[in-house]
Amino acid sequence: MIPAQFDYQAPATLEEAVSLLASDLDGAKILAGGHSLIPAMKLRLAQPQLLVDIGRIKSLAYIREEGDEILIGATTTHYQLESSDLLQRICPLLPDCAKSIGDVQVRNKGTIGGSLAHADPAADWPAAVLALGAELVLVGPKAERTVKAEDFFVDLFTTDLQPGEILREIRIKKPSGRFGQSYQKAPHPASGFAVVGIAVHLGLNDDGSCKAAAIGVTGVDVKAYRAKGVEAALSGTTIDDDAIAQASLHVCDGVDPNSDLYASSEYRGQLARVHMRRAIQAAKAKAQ
Amino acid sequence: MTNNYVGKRVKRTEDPRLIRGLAHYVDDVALPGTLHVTFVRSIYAHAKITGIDTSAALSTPGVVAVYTGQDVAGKIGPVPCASALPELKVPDHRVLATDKVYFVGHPIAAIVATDRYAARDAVDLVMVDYEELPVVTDVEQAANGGPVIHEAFGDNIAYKLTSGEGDIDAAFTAADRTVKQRILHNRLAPIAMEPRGVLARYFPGEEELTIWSSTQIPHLMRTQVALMIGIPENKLRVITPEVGGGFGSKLNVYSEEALLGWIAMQLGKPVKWIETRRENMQATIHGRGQVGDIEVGFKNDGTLTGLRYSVFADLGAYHQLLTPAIPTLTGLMLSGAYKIPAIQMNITGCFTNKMATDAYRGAGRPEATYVVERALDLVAAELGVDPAEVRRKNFPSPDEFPFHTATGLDYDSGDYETALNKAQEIIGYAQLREEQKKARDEGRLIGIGVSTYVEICALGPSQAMPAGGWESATVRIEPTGKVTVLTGASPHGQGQETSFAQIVADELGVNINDVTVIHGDTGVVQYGIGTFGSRATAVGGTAVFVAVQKLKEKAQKIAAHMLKADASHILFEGGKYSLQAAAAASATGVSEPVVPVGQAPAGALPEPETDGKSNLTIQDIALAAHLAKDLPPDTEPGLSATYFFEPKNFTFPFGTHIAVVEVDHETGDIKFLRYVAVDDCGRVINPMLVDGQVHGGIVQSIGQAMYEEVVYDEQGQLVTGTLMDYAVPRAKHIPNFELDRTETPSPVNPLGVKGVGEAGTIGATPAIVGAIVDALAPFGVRHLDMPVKPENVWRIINGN
Amino acid sequence: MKLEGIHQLDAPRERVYQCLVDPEVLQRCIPGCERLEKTGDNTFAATIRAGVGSIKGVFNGTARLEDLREPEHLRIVVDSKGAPGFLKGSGDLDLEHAENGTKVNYSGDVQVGGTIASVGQRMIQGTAKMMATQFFTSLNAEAGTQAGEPPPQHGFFRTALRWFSGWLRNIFRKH
Amino acid sequence: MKKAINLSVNGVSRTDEVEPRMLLVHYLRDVLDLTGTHVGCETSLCGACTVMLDGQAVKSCTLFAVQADGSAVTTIEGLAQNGELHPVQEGFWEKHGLQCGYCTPGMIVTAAQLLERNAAPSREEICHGLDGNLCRCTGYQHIIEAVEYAAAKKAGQS
Repeated sequence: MIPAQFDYQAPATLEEAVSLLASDLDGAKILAGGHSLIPAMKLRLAQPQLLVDIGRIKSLAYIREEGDEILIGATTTHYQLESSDLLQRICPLLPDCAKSIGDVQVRNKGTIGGSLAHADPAADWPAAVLALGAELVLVGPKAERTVKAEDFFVDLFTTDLQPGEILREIRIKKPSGRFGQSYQKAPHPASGFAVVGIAVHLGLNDDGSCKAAAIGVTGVDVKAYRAKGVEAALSGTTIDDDAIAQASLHVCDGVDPNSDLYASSEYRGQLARVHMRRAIQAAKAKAQ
Repeated sequence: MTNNYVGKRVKRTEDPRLIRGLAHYVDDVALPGTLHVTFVRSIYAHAKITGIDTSAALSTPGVVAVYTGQDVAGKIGPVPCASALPELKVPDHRVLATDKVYFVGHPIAAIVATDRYAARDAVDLVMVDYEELPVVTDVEQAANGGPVIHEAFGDNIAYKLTSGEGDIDAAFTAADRTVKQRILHNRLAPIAMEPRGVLARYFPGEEELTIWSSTQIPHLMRTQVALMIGIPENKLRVITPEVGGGFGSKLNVYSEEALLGWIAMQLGKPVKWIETRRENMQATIHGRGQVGDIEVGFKNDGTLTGLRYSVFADLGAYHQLLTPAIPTLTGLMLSGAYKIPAIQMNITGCFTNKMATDAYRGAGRPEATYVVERALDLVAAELGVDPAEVRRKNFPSPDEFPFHTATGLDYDSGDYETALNKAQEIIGYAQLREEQKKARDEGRLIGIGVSTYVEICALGPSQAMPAGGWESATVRIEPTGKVTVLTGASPHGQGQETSFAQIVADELGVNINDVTVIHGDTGVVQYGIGTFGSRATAVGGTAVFVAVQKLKEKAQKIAAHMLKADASHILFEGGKYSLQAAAAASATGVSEPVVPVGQAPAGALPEPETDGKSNLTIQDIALAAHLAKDLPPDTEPGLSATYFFEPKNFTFPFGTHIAVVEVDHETGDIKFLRYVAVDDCGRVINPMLVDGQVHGGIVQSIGQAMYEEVVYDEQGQLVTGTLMDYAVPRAKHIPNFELDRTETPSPVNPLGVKGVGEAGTIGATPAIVGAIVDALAPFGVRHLDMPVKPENVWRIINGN
Repeated sequence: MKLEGIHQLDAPRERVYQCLVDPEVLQRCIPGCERLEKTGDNTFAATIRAGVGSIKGVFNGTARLEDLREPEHLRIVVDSKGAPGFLKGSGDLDLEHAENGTKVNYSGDVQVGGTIASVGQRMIQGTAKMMATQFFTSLNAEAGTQAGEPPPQHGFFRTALRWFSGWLRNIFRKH
Repeated sequence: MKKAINLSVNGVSRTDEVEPRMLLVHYLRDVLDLTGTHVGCETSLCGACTVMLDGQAVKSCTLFAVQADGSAVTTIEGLAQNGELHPVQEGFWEKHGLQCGYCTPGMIVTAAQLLERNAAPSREEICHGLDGNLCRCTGYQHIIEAVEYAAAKKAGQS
C-alpha cells in the first residue's frame, strides 16, 4: 500500500521533462496519470528513484485534427477520449475502446500515453492504436522520432522507448471512405483487464466488400499484435458471415495464447476467435 | 404500545453519519502519539526459521521496536480455539511464529514505528532465513500420508467425527436407487470492505488497556485477550467502533489483537495496525474449503430414504476460534427441508499449509444446503422428474412441526410448500419450463435452478455454543425521557441500531428519534455474545424486547402510584399510561409518600405534573423515577431493566430461490435472466433491512457460484492474493432480484423472528449452480463444481 | 510452473555447451544478472535484477550447475531471495546436433513466492517466457563468437531481441 | 525531500509539506483528518477511496498528494451543501443503499459523478458507472435504486 521513497519533479515543459529523465536514466520514471505505475509502486514492484510528473504539462493533453491526421497528446485521459465528440464523429474506435478501460475513476485520471508506454499485455489501447495504424512520436534528449505502433510493442511490458525517451503524441490517419470500427473485449471479472480485446478497423469498397482490414489484438499474447492472418483473409471478401467466421479463425496464427488462472491458452484462443468474429460483425454493421 | 415502527420500512438511524463520511472506523480513531505497527510475514508456506536479523530495521529512522516470536514467547498466550470436539488436536498457535512458519502470511515479526510509512519501509529490512519444508495444500493428500505439518501429532488429521441418526444401512437397503456425487466447496475470502484493524492504548497509572478493534464479538474478545496477555478482564476495555463488514471473518480472536495490546503496554504509547488487503487475503480467515462425497437413497416415487456424506474439511495450518466447529454445522443441516429417515456424516478435519478456515457467512450451513440441494437435483435427473416436484414430495407438512430431523434438530416452524408455490407463481414456473423447451429447440441454452432451503439461525442455545448462546440487553429511560438501549449484540452493518429502536419505540410508545442503541463497547455495555449466525435480532432483539417488558412492569407500578390507582386498572396505550375508563371512577389514592418531599434545589429538573391528570407518558414516569421523590414503597429509583435472553432452540428460516440463466454457446458466459427469492424469516421488523440482507447474501452466493476462489499453488503460494485476481462481484454481475416473503413466526422467541443474515448465501448457490447445470443438461451434465467459470461451461459444450 | 521448449541456436553444440558453463557468459546471458561469482565447483553466488518494464526486483542467491555431461546435458538450479519474494527454479538443458547448429531442448520448473506470487498471477508465465527468450537470444549471440573473443555489444542484444523474440516465443510453451 | 502543496479541500484552502510518496488518501485522512474517505484495497479496484479532483471522480489511493497540488478536492464530507444532503446521499438513505457504510463514501462520490454526466441513466448505465466500486454488503440492488432515486430527485429540482 505504501510506496518506497522517491524524489518528485513536476516540470512545466516537455523539454524540462526530457532533461530530468536524462539525469537518471536508470532510476527516473515518467509519471503521467499514474494508473499503471502507482499500483506497481504501492506493491513495491516498481521503486523508481525519481518521478518526473508530466501530468502537469497542459500542452500534452489534446485531441485535434491536423490535415489528414488526428493528433492525441500523450497525457490525454481515457475519459477525454471517451467523451470526445470529434472522435465519436471521425474515429469512433477510440471512444469505443476508451469506455471499456477500467472504471470511471481510472478513466478520469489514466492517460493513453501512460498506458501505451507501460505496454501491459492486457491493456486496451495497444489493440486500438494497432488497428488504426497509429504512429507514436517519441521525444528524447537529442531528437524526436516517430515509430509505428506495430514496431512500438516489443515484448511484455517492453516498448521501443529508449532510455531517456518520452512518448509525446499519438498520430492517427483520419479514417476515410467507407469504414466501420469496433472494439470487443472479454474483461477479467476481477481486474477488468482484457482477457482478450479485439480492435477492428474495416475499410470497405463502394460495393461493400472489404478493401482493407486492420486489426489489433490484446490480452492474447505477451504483447499486443496485428492479426495479419485475419486481415489478409478478410481482404477482398464480401464480408459475409462465412468470410468473417473463416477469417476469425486466424486470430492466433503464430501466437501461443497466454494461459492464467482465469483462462487457459485453449480457451483464450476460443475467446479471441469469438470476439474477433463479433468485432468484425460489429464493425461491418457500423460501416456507413 | 404503538404500531408505528415494527414491520415498517423505517429509514436507518445509522445512516446520517455514514453517508456524510462522519462515522468512525478503527483507522479513523486518532490518538496523539500513536505508533504504527506492520508485520513481517512468511513468504513460504512451510519452513523452519533459521534466523531473523532485525538490526537493519531497528536502525531505520522512525522505527521504535521490532518484536519476534522469541521476544513474546511466554508473555502472550496462544491464539484461542473455542471448539471442543472429542480428541481434537489443537496446535500451539502463537501470535508470532517461533521456530517454524506454516502458511504464507504467517506473522513472524512486528515492527513499531512513528508512522505508517516508516513502519512499512522497515518490513523490507528484516532478514529472515528459512529452510524450506515440504508443503501440503491438498486436503486429501494431507489426510493420506502427505507431509506432516505439526510433527508432534504424527499426521495431519485434526479430528474425525461421525454424526447423524437413523439406521443408515437400512435406509440404503430400503432405497430403490441411489445417486452419488463428489462435491467441492471452494475456499473463499470473506473480503469485508474494511480490513481488520486494531488500536491499543494503555494507561499505566490506571492499569487500563483499551483496544479498539474491528470485531463482531467485543466481549468474547475481551475475555480471550485478557487471558492471552494476563491482565484482569475488567482492566481491559474493548471498543468496537464502526465495523466495515464482517461476514464471520471478524468473529474471531486474532494474533494481532493480543499482540497490539501487549505492545501498547510495553511501550506506554498507543499503537495501531491496519490490515492491508493483501494481509487480509493471507491472514484473515477463509471460508468453506470442503470436499466430500454425497450419497442419497430414494424410492422410485422420489421419496428419500437416506443420505450419507463423507467430507474432508480443509482447516488450514492452525485452528482459529471456531475452525474445527464449522464442518460440524454442516452435519446439523444435512436434512435440508426434507424428511430423510436416516442421515450420516463423516468428517475428517485436516491441517494444510494454508490460512485457517472458519466462519464465513453461513458457516457450514451453505455447504449442507448445497450438498442436499445438489443431491435433490441429481435425484430429479435420475428419475426424470421436475426438481421442484422431488422437493415438494419430501417436505414435512406444516402440521409436522416441530419437526425432528435425523441430524438431531427440531425445526421450530415451517411451511415449505407455500414458499415454493409462491416462488413458482412469481416466476411463472410452468410457462418458464415451456419457454425453456422452446429455447432449446432454437439452440438457446436456458437453465432453471430451484433451491428450497432451510437454515439454522439465532445461534443459539448455550448448550450448543462454545461461549454461551444467550444475548443481553439493557433498556433505560433517562431523566429527560431519552431511551438508551445497550445491546450485547455487536451489529456491523445489519442495522440493529434501527430495528432495535423500532422495537423499543413501539413498545414504549415513544418517537424512534428518542431511542439510542449503544453497542460494541465493553466499558459501557453489559457482557454480550456478539453478532453472527443470524442471531442479533432473534436473540439480541428478544433480549431487548423482554428488557422493555420488565421496564414497563416497573413503570406501570409507578404510573399507578402517580395516578393514584391500582396497577391493574392502568392501561398502557400509545405511549401513555392511563386509568382505564371503567376503573377511573373507582380510583382511590393508593398511598401517601413515605418520605416527605422537600423543596427541590435550584436547577433541579422540573417535576412531572400529575395532579388531576388521567394519563402519563412513560417519559413522565422516567423523570419521576429518577427524581425519586414519590415512588411506590420498595421501588428502586431509576427506570432501567436488563435481561439476558437464553433461547430454548435455534430458529429455522427457509425459503425458495429460483434462478434462470442463459449460457453462451461460444464463450461459456453465464447471464442471469431472472432471479426470484421467497424467504421466510419469521416476523419482519423492518422489511427494507430484510431485503438488504437477502440481496447481499445472494450476491455473495453469486460470488461463490461463479467467481470467487482462493487458490494456493502446490507450493502453498496464495496466487489469488489481491482483488486483481480474486473476483468479488460488481454491480454489473448481478441480476435484478425479485423478492417476496412468506411469514411463519417462530415459536422460539416472543418476537416470532427467525433471522435473515445468512439466508441469501445459504439459499442461492444451489439455485445458481442448478440453473447452470440445467442449461447444460442437453450435454449430459448433472453437476459442476464451483466456481463455475465460463471456461468450464465452454468445455462442457465442446465436450472436453 | 513448468516451462518447456526447444531452441535452435546457430553455433555448434560444443561451443554452446562451453558458453553454458562459463560464468562470465552466463552472467551476460541471464537477464538482469549483475553478479555471478564462483563460490565452489559449479556453484555461484548471484545477484539478479529481474523483471519487466518498470516492474523490477533485486534477487540474491545461488546458482548451481549439475548433472554435467558435456556436451549434451546440464542442469541449472537457481535459488534466490529478494524484497519482492523468492525466485527459484531448475532447468534441464539437452543439446542436440542440428543442421547449422544446435537444438536445445529445455524443460524447467520455476517457482516464485512472496509479492510476485500474490500479485503477478497473470504475468508470471509471460515474464518467464520473456526471460527465457532473452536468455537464449543472448546465448545465441554469445555462442556466435569464439571463446576469448570480446563479447557481443549491448546494442546488439537490443536489436537481436527485437528480431528474435517473436519467433523464439512461438516455440516456447507452457504445460 | 518534502514538497510544498497548495490545494483546496471542500472549499478550504490548504498548504502543507508532504513527502512525495504520500498518497492523497493518506493526506486527506492523516493530515487533514478527513476520515470519511476509506481505503479498501491496494490495487485501485475497490473505489472506497474515491474523491472528486477538479470535478472528476478519482481513486485517491492511486494519486500522490503532490499530484493534487493546485487542485480542488471534494471529499464525502464536502458533498452536502449548507447542511442539505446531496441528492445521492439522500437516495442512499431512502433506499437503504448501505449497510456497513465502508464503501459508501466512495460509492456516493462516484454516483454523484455519474449523475453529473448522465442525468437519467439506465440500470445498465448505472452498473457501468459503478464498476469501479465494490460493495460486499448490499448486493448493489439498493444502491442502484438509490442512484435512480437521486436522478429522479435531481430532475425534480431542476
